Amino acid sequence: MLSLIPLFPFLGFVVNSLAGRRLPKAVSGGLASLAMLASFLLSALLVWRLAGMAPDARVIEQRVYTWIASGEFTVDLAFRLDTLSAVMILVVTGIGFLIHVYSTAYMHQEIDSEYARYFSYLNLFASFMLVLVLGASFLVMFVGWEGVGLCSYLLIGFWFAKKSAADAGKKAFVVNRIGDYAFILGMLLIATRLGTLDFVRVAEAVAGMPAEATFGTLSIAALLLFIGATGKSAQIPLYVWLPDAMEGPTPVSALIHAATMVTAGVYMIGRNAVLFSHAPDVLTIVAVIGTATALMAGTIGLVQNDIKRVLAYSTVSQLGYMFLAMGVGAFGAGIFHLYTHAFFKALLFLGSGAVIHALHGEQDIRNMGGLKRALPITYWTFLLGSLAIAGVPGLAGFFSKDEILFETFHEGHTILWVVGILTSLLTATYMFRLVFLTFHGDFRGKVAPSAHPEEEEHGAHDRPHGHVRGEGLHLHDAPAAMAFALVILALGSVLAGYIGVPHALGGHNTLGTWLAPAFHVGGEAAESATVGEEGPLELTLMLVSSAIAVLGIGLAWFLWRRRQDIVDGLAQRFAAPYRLLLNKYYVDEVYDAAVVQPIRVISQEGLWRAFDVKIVDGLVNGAGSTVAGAAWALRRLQNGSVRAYAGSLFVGVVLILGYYLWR
Amino acid sequence: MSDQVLFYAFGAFAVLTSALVIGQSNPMYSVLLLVASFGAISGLYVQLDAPFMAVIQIIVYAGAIMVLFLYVVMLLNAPQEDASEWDRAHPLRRPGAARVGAVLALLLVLQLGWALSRTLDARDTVGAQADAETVSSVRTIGRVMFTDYVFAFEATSILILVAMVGAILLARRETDR
Amino acid sequence: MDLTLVAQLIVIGFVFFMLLNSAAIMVLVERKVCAFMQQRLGPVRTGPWGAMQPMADIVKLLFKEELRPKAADRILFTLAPIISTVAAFVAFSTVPFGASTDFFGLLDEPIPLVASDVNVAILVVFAVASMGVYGIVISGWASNSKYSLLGALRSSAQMISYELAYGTALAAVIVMAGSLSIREIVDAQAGYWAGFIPRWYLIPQFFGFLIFMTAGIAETNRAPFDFPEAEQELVAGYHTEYSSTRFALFFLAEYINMVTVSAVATNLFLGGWHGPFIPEAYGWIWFLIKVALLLFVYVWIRWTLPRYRYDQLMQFGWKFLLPASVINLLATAAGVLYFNV
Amino acid sequence: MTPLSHYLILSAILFSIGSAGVFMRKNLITILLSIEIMLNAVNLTFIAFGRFLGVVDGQIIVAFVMTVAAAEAAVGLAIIVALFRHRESLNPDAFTSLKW
Repeated sequence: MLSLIPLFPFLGFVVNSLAGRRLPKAVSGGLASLAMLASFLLSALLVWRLAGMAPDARVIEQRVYTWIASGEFTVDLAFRLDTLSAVMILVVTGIGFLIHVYSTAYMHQEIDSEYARYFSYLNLFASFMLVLVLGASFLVMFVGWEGVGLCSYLLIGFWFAKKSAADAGKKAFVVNRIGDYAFILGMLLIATRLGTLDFVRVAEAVAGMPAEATFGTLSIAALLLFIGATGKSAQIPLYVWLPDAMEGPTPVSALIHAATMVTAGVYMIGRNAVLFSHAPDVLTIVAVIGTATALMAGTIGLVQNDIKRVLAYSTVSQLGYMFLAMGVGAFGAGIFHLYTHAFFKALLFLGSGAVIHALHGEQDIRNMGGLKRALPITYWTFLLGSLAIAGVPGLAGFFSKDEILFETFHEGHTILWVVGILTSLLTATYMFRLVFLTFHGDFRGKVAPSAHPEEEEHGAHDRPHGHVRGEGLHLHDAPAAMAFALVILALGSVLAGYIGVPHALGGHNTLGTWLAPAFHVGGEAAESATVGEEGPLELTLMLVSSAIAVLGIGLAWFLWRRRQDIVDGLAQRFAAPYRLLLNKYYVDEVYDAAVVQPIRVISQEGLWRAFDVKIVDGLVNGAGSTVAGAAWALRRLQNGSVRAYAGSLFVGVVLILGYYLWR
Repeated sequence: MSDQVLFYAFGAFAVLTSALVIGQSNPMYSVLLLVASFGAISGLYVQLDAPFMAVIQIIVYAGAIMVLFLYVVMLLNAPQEDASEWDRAHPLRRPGAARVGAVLALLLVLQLGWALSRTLDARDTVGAQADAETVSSVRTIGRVMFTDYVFAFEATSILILVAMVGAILLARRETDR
Repeated sequence: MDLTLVAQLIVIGFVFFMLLNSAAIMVLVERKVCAFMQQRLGPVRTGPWGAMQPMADIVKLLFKEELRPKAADRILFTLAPIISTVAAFVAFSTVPFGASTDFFGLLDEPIPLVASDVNVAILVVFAVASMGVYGIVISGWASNSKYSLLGALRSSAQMISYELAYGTALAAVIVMAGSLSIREIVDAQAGYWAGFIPRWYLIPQFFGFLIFMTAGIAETNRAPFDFPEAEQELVAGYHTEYSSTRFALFFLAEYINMVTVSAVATNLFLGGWHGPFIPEAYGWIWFLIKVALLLFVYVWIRWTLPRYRYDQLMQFGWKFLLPASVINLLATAAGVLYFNV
Repeated sequence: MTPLSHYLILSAILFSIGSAGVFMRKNLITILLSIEIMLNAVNLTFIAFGRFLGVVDGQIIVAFVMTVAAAEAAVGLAIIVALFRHRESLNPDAFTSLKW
């Protein structure tokens, strides 16, 4: 039953990849979407069943078969659904389904075979992601972990004809490999030290030990796992791949690089909450790195001009928030934010996708503006998403972000809290910079008329209906399928927060209590309940951050609607920092100089020129020439004269016979 | 005693013809002489109370295999051996390999004879231990061949099939392809 | 015992004499029959009803000049006809033509009416007949002429091809009789089914008989399989270059082979010397009648059927006759196993 | 009766003649013939021993040897014909290279 959830998308993948090129778009796309819908309904059913159980025993397990059995160390191919993974599968399948639907329209201009290929990848990704989430042991999780990495590579490089896309795909894959390497090490360390890879048994084993005051085995294992997480979830130092990943189709960015895959790291930490909470030093590291990432990405996002890149950096910074939550031990809050973020970030990406779609591939916000009237649906949904991410009270982002900040403050990390607040200010600002530059003001792009040839060259398709005349510009708002996804997600980003209303606001953090048992071993009390006492403090903090959000929005309005000149002035006065931000702190260049070039030199000069050419080839050729020489010698005997052979044979006979006669 | 005489007659004839087969250069004559020597050998088979094998020897060897040889000789129009040779001369007067070969052959004969003289008592005759009926009955031969030797029989049949296909493939002209 | 030896010699002499004359008689019969079939009279001048014609032919042949091509291989050219004739005679040597006889009580124990009584007689016939090929091949090669060579190649190929069907047809009978001795095979056909049907293998082995006769005709290079002497193409085939006595020998060999095939067929399929109305001792009369009948069939076929084309002949031999004979053999074996006759 | 050893010596002589022929002759066909001689010599020993021991196995093996000889002759002669088509010669020394 449980294994069916990943199986549905996988079947979709099989069909689409084998027969896809022969199927019409409606069939292949519809098939993929149906597969997602099926596994979403199934997940919902199972979660419902889960909710029916006793709060402490909310677990559904399925052992498919024993995968590895060596001595007493065994790994089963097993799936486990508990409160944590329940949230995840709902997010993955639900949002995944919406994005599939959205894609059916968005990718419509691809030829059939490409279309099918796209959906087969998308399904494969979903199936791997579900394996990752449902896996009952590190190894099974790792299968999904690698699988989603592969799919992200395939989908970033979906338009592999475009060099930048192909490169971005490779970059993502390689960077991910680095993280995965650390992840494998951590996994092996756990396997050797604790003799098992099953999450529950690991947790039990760890729970038995005291928290490590000093940096010990558990800490090392946790740290390695966290490095893996930074790779997958784009944290310092391995975040560089995510912005480039925007080369992929926008729905992919929405699904993989905003909603689901990149959150895998967060999920993994939450999954091993017990382990991490037994390594306080690592937790601190996690918190610090998360905060730093959040701040840095926020600053970069402030100046980027590519609509998708802005969103990408915002994703990075939001992920930073999640890690901060994890770091301060507020696992519930982290997952909560993951959950809400999935909604509004997916919404934002899809909205940007709608914009790009409408502008036939234009991504530079400097060439946009005033699209409000042209694309009403897109505009309003996008606006809602922005409000939600900015943390305006009443929307999804507000609750989760505030819970994180409160937990941070409550745990006593005041500096982190300040930085967090600062980041949220940044967030509000750059998000609304984006909104204003894109949707308000006048259209700054070269007037893209309805001249068909140009549309063709943009590879756009031109539907007669759904066209809105705006600024003499010939645009069309999101077609039905896209609009559907947008609206649903907009609703989500408004309402999603309300399952986690904190006690301070008279709610009783349903999600928190729901999740609590996943972060502790059996008996321990769910301590998220104890937050209640701090009511007044929490309220004040909320007011602060709300104010900050509004302030940020206002700032953005002031700067980019009223006084554009100030911005330019700042850009000129602080030219150096501006360029620094614009070039993303030159991190890519630094990495290139520090890592890529040395490796290239070593492989080229050392491994290739020296080792391969000299030693390996030397061995091979040596063997060859030896044989040749021997053959040259032996060939003297093979003179090809039959009678010579017969003669030698005959001599042999006579000699042997003579020998046996003589003795 | 008569069978002794017959043995020596047949034996001498066989040796003579065989010697002539390799002793002269015209393949046509070689083939026919070989047929003659086969005849003599089948006579020896009769002497050994194996009439069946004697007849089979004639049918298979003389009647089929040798005709095949004759065929090829006729087909290739039996070229005499290359002119640059001394075939008219006596084998032993040839230089090189041929002479060595003759010597080796002689050596082999001596060795075999010696081996025989060491291993066998010359006095016990072929018929000493068993009477003719045990070996001359075709029925027995058939029974044993198709029971004890059935596997060998089947294997041989397959060998024949393979040989047939191979021969056809080899002798076919390239232009047929 | 001297008497036995003498009687044995007499029998051998008789066989030899009969075979010699068979050729002469067959020449006359052939010409007469062919003439009647073609609404002619045939030979009439020589003697009453042309009866002396064979004599005339023989004399003519003997007094002709011996020709030998210059390029011919002397030894083999001379050897070839001898081989053919000897093979022909020897082939008959193990064919019995009558029940044992004691020469009207002259002998104390009867001797078989056969030149030499062997227990694998039928195989001997087969083997020696296959030796006949050499005569043809050698003659073709030795006379160093294209016509001869081609004729020789053709006829030998033909004989080899048809030997298979021939032998397989024999094997079927051997399986039924369970013996390789012609005498035993014949005796196995003595008596009657249901009191009046003679127990000849002709009836159970009818297809065997047809195959045997067809192959036999081909073996003896008779029409419609007479390729060696396909006049239109090869003048006279392998004996184009032969004249006079040597030619006569080939001629003789051909007719003797016919007689041999007919005799073997009689023994294997027509119950040999067994027959009604005639006492066992004079069974050889029945034998002669049956052989004569088969010989007439030979002539009849020759003057009735046109000659095959060569490739047709080979196709027929390999693709029809051989498979048919194999099937016949298998069926016979199955029947024998089933009824364990 | 003839002593067994006589038969064996006879076959030894025949065998040696055949083996000598294999490389005294310069004609592929004759070489094949010599091989046939050797086979027959072996056959003779088989049958002689079979008679001596009073078993038919010797004759049966001879039958198999004949079959193999037939196959060998067929293939060998086919090869010879093919070779002769390439080089108008039957001299084994003319075929010292594997392909041309």
